Amino acid sequence: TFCLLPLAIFTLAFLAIPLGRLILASSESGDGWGIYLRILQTPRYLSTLLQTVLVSLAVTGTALAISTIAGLFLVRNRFAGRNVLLSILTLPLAFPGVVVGFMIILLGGRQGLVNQLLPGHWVFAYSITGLFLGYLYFSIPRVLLTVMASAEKIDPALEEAARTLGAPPHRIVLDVLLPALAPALIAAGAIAFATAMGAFGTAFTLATDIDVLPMVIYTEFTLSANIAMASALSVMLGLVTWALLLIAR
Amino acid sequence: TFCLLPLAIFTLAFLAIPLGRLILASSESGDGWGIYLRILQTPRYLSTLLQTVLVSLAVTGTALAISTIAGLFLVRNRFAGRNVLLSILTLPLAFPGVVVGFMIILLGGRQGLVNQLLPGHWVFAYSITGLFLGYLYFSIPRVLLTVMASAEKIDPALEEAARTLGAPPHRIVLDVLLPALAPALIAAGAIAFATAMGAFGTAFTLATDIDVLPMVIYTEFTLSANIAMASALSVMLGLVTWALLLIAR
Amino acid sequence: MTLMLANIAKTFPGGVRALHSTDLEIARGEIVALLGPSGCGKSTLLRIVAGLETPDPGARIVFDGEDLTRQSAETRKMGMVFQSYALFPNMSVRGNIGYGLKMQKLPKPEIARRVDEVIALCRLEAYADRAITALSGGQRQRVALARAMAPRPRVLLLDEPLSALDAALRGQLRTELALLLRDFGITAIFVTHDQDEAMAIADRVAVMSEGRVAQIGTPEALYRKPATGFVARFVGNAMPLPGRIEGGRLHLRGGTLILPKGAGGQEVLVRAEDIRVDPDGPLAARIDAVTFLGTHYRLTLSGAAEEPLHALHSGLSAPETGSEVRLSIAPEALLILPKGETALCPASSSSRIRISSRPARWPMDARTPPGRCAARSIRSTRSCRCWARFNA
Amino acid sequence: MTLMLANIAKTFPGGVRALHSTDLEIARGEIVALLGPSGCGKSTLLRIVAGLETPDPGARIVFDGEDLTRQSAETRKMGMVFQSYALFPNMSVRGNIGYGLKMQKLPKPEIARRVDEVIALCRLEAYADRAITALSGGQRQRVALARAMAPRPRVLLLDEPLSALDAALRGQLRTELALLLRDFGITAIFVTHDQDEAMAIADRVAVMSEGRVAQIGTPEALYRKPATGFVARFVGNAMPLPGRIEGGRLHLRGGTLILPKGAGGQEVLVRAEDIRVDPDGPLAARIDAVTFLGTHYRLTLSGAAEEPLHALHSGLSAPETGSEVRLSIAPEALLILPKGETALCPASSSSRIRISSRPARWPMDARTPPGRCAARSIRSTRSCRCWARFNA
Repeated sequence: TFCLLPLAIFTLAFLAIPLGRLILASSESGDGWGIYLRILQTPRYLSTLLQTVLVSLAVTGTALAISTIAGLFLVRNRFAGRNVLLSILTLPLAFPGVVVGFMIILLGGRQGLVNQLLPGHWVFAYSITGLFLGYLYFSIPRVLLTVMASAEKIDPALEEAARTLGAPPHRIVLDVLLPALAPALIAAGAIAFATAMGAFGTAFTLATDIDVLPMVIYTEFTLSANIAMASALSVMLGLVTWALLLIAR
Repeated sequence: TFCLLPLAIFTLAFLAIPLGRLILASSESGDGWGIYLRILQTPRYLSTLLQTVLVSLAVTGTALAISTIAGLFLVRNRFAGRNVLLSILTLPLAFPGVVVGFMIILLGGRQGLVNQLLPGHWVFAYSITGLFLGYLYFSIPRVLLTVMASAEKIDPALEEAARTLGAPPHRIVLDVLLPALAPALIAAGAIAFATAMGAFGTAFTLATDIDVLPMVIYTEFTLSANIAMASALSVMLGLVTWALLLIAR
Repeated sequence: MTLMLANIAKTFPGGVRALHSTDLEIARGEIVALLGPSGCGKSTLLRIVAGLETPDPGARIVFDGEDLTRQSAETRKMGMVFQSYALFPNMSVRGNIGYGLKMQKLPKPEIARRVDEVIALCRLEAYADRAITALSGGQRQRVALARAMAPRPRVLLLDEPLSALDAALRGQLRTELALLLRDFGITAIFVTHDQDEAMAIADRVAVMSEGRVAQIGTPEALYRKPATGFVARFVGNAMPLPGRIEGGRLHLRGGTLILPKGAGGQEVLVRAEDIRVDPDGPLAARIDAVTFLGTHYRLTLSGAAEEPLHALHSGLSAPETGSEVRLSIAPEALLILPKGETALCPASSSSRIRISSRPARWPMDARTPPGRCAARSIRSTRSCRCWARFNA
Repeated sequence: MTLMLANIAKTFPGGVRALHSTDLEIARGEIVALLGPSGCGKSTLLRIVAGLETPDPGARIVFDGEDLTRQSAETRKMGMVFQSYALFPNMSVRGNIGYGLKMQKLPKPEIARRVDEVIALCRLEAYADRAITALSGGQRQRVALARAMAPRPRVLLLDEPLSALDAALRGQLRTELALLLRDFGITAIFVTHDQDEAMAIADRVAVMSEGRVAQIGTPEALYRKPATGFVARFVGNAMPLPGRIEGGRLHLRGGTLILPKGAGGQEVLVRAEDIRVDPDGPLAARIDAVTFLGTHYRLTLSGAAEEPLHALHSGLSAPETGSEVRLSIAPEALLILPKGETALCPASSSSRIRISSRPARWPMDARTPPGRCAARSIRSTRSCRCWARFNA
């Protein structure tokens, strides 16, 4: 209806053409489509892929756990300064990945706060731990806001019903609150996972000895000028993330 | 209640400490807090900030317009393959900024698709146009999904009421659909804007002659080792984004 | 006669027949209720009149000689009040009521004048500049009515206008809506599943079932001379008395009733108000529950028929719960009717076909209501005149 | 006597007094309704009994001699049915019903056996393994009741148990719920704003207004001997007749009525069923609207008093709309009562203080209902025995 159809087609083309070009580009090396087989046979690529997925899963899980606890606390308790606190919590949303990486270095780098306070072996910024903390910092506010929005919609009568039926607090959390939050947790977790899978700025800023997939793609493309391999790895990254997003949905 | 309080405090500390460190770090140059004044007096920083905000606003506006039209079309029309199409639309969500920048180069670079088909002056990947297209590609699926979720919740009776009162289609869009979509558009726009403000991967991949703020921060930090200025610029970027997010809310 | 609907049917994609061919004539100023259970096609019929659904080919919708069948909802000038009210949340009360006038591109002062008139008629003066979200359910209902009335529609269509309200408010607003529609003097069709609402507001009621009009007539005609068992069940809550019919007698579990006439292949029903506790009555029953209703008691009786029966009992005290009583029913109070189509009655499939193939005839009650102004009260006459001026 | 509530009051943070000091005694197996408009404190009282709100200091809640005042909701063993039903959407019907038994850490076979028993009593066999989202409103209501009953609570508390259902279903489920509660033989308190619901289900009704119990008694006692104008208005819809009282006469706009007794400082009310159309009546009125109700007509009358009056008129036809009639009201049908507290009556603030300062006395109807099993029907007796075994 209206004149939406041509515009919709244009939009779809805009989204589809770069994707098609990317997939085609991955076949333009000597290996042809066999390049995907080569990725699966190259331990370096495989271990990078695995490491990226593992860090992303760890970030997602930790962010969900922390945000659920903090979110439930903030929804259930009214106190002075609560609104100010909530506004501050959204601040990390405004910082890009580069700045987050930069913050991690300020905290856990060689001249970082932690290493100054506790001199010794407290340099974690350039390792997988730094990456994990950076991604976590990035994810928590997003997940927290989603959890809070969902927690506010839970019918308080559900919890009261469980109480009159004799349920102790930990059973209320397990039987009432977590199931009610589940859709929000899954949605927020999927977004956190996809963000962690593709986070480049943080990794690049911290990068010394971390191999995550976006970094490898960048290296293949810019330094090795291996366009076909960069394309194939991009398609792999996209497919893995997309599959996990679809499963979550 | 429960034992949420200590965990909530821990979470808040986790979010607050890096931020505090960043703000402190910005004052640790010879200028002290005067560094913020210096940013405002340095034309290069100011024009970069302005350019970042302008590109982000342009991306947000374009993404909202395109997504609203495509979203309304997809909500209002059921056709064969609609669900497949919707799944494909979520694919760009799975690609990180680096890959998106890479796609733009494949399309609009010196050896890109467009320059091959239409040889001549069709190299746009390394300019502000390429950055704009890359950010747009990144934003559209997110905005589209939000718009569609919101459009599906509009009471169809609202539109029918306007029709029985004699409203022609363009008045229905103006008086009924856009006001009903407004909250979703504002929320999605704010997210798109914040993402565009901080997108580093795309800019870094395309980067030849583009100055956007995350790039400048990276340069100051890594190449010039000017930690105070990088911190101050980070705080500026965060504050500008956060202020616009708060206004939208 | 102002609105004539002929051969209106609706088959949805996929072959579901929501509405079988239906004809209906509505006189100027008449208020007609479409009454039926959900899924009976009443809303579909209303939406076809509004132009929001397309009827199957062959339909005709004529208003005062003008064929509206091909006109779109935008140009058809039907006022509609939606079940959810569908008020525009981004406009004030005044903005909502004036929207139809704005679409007619009337000059601003003219819009303001006419909005003020409708606001006064609907007693919304105190809320005129409020946001829609600041209104109660009953106020929203009045705003929805005012919005539909402001552009002076040909016919007012109301889709379950009171069902979004809670029970306490609904009873009160029922009377208010009835008086307001009469004050407007508008021709109106409204859809409801609530017999009390239909009775309280409509001049004529069309009882619908499974996509067909089962009977149309005044509330009195439907109550006193129901055409089918379905109508009797739906209007006045008649209870079926299923039993063996033999030689002018109906054999029930609790005893035998004498029938006033033959009842072969038909069903026998009775209303709660026609069952009496009578020591010499022919039926034995046990009292399961007694509910005090103020002027009388409602008794829930078991043992007389297969299903529990209700009886209304007047007097200052009722028989004890658990006691055994005898009941009588006057033969002329028994309703002997063809088995009507109803989802409640699984055994009626064969009779349903028979009934379905019988051509529907209406109006069974041929009384054409006189012009509203002539027949209504002095108060209505005044309002009606005022409305006539308002329409001039 | 099983449940004794003494000196229950509730002041919310901020100083709003939701409930003034209230006492209530409820006998074993008795069903008591708390009836009142929204905001009258009835839900607060129910939630205090459940342990979900803390009463002001000085309150006592005693069940069979055991003081429950300090016990938490988890240990108080009160069954509660919530207005929204609050069924756990992540569990099946069986999971919901068995939840309370699981919390008591009963062995699995025991839980299964007792869940089956309650499912059978509530006739939920067909839905036992369904998801909650696959149930209709009426089925959810039964599941909520079964879930509350399964752990064999001391008292069953119901918060507006039928208000989430639509009108058609509500009437039907009202009777069903009444029979089910009697079958259970449980002591129950339920909150409602619907007088019909209170009348149909409760043994005794406590009419509440502005945080106080205005009157408590059987439905008949409330209807026939209301203590205040508020009670008369709320139970049986009495209409006030505001006019000048002079020497045993009430002067209204449409004429003068003779009062049966002095009425200084009190208000005079009448019910619709007590107003008769009578050519020799003392009041003149005009008929604004006529609604056919089946056994009688409801007339809306103006001109007799300030506000329109309703009258019930029996007979096969009603006076024409718009005609002038005369009305009579039997002197003994006039209710002469202290002005009750009510939000509808802005002039009552002085009398409100007077009433408020009068100590509430109850039960005004001292009849203690006999044990449920003795008094109920044979059907109930059977179920009651079954329930007794079930409780053993």
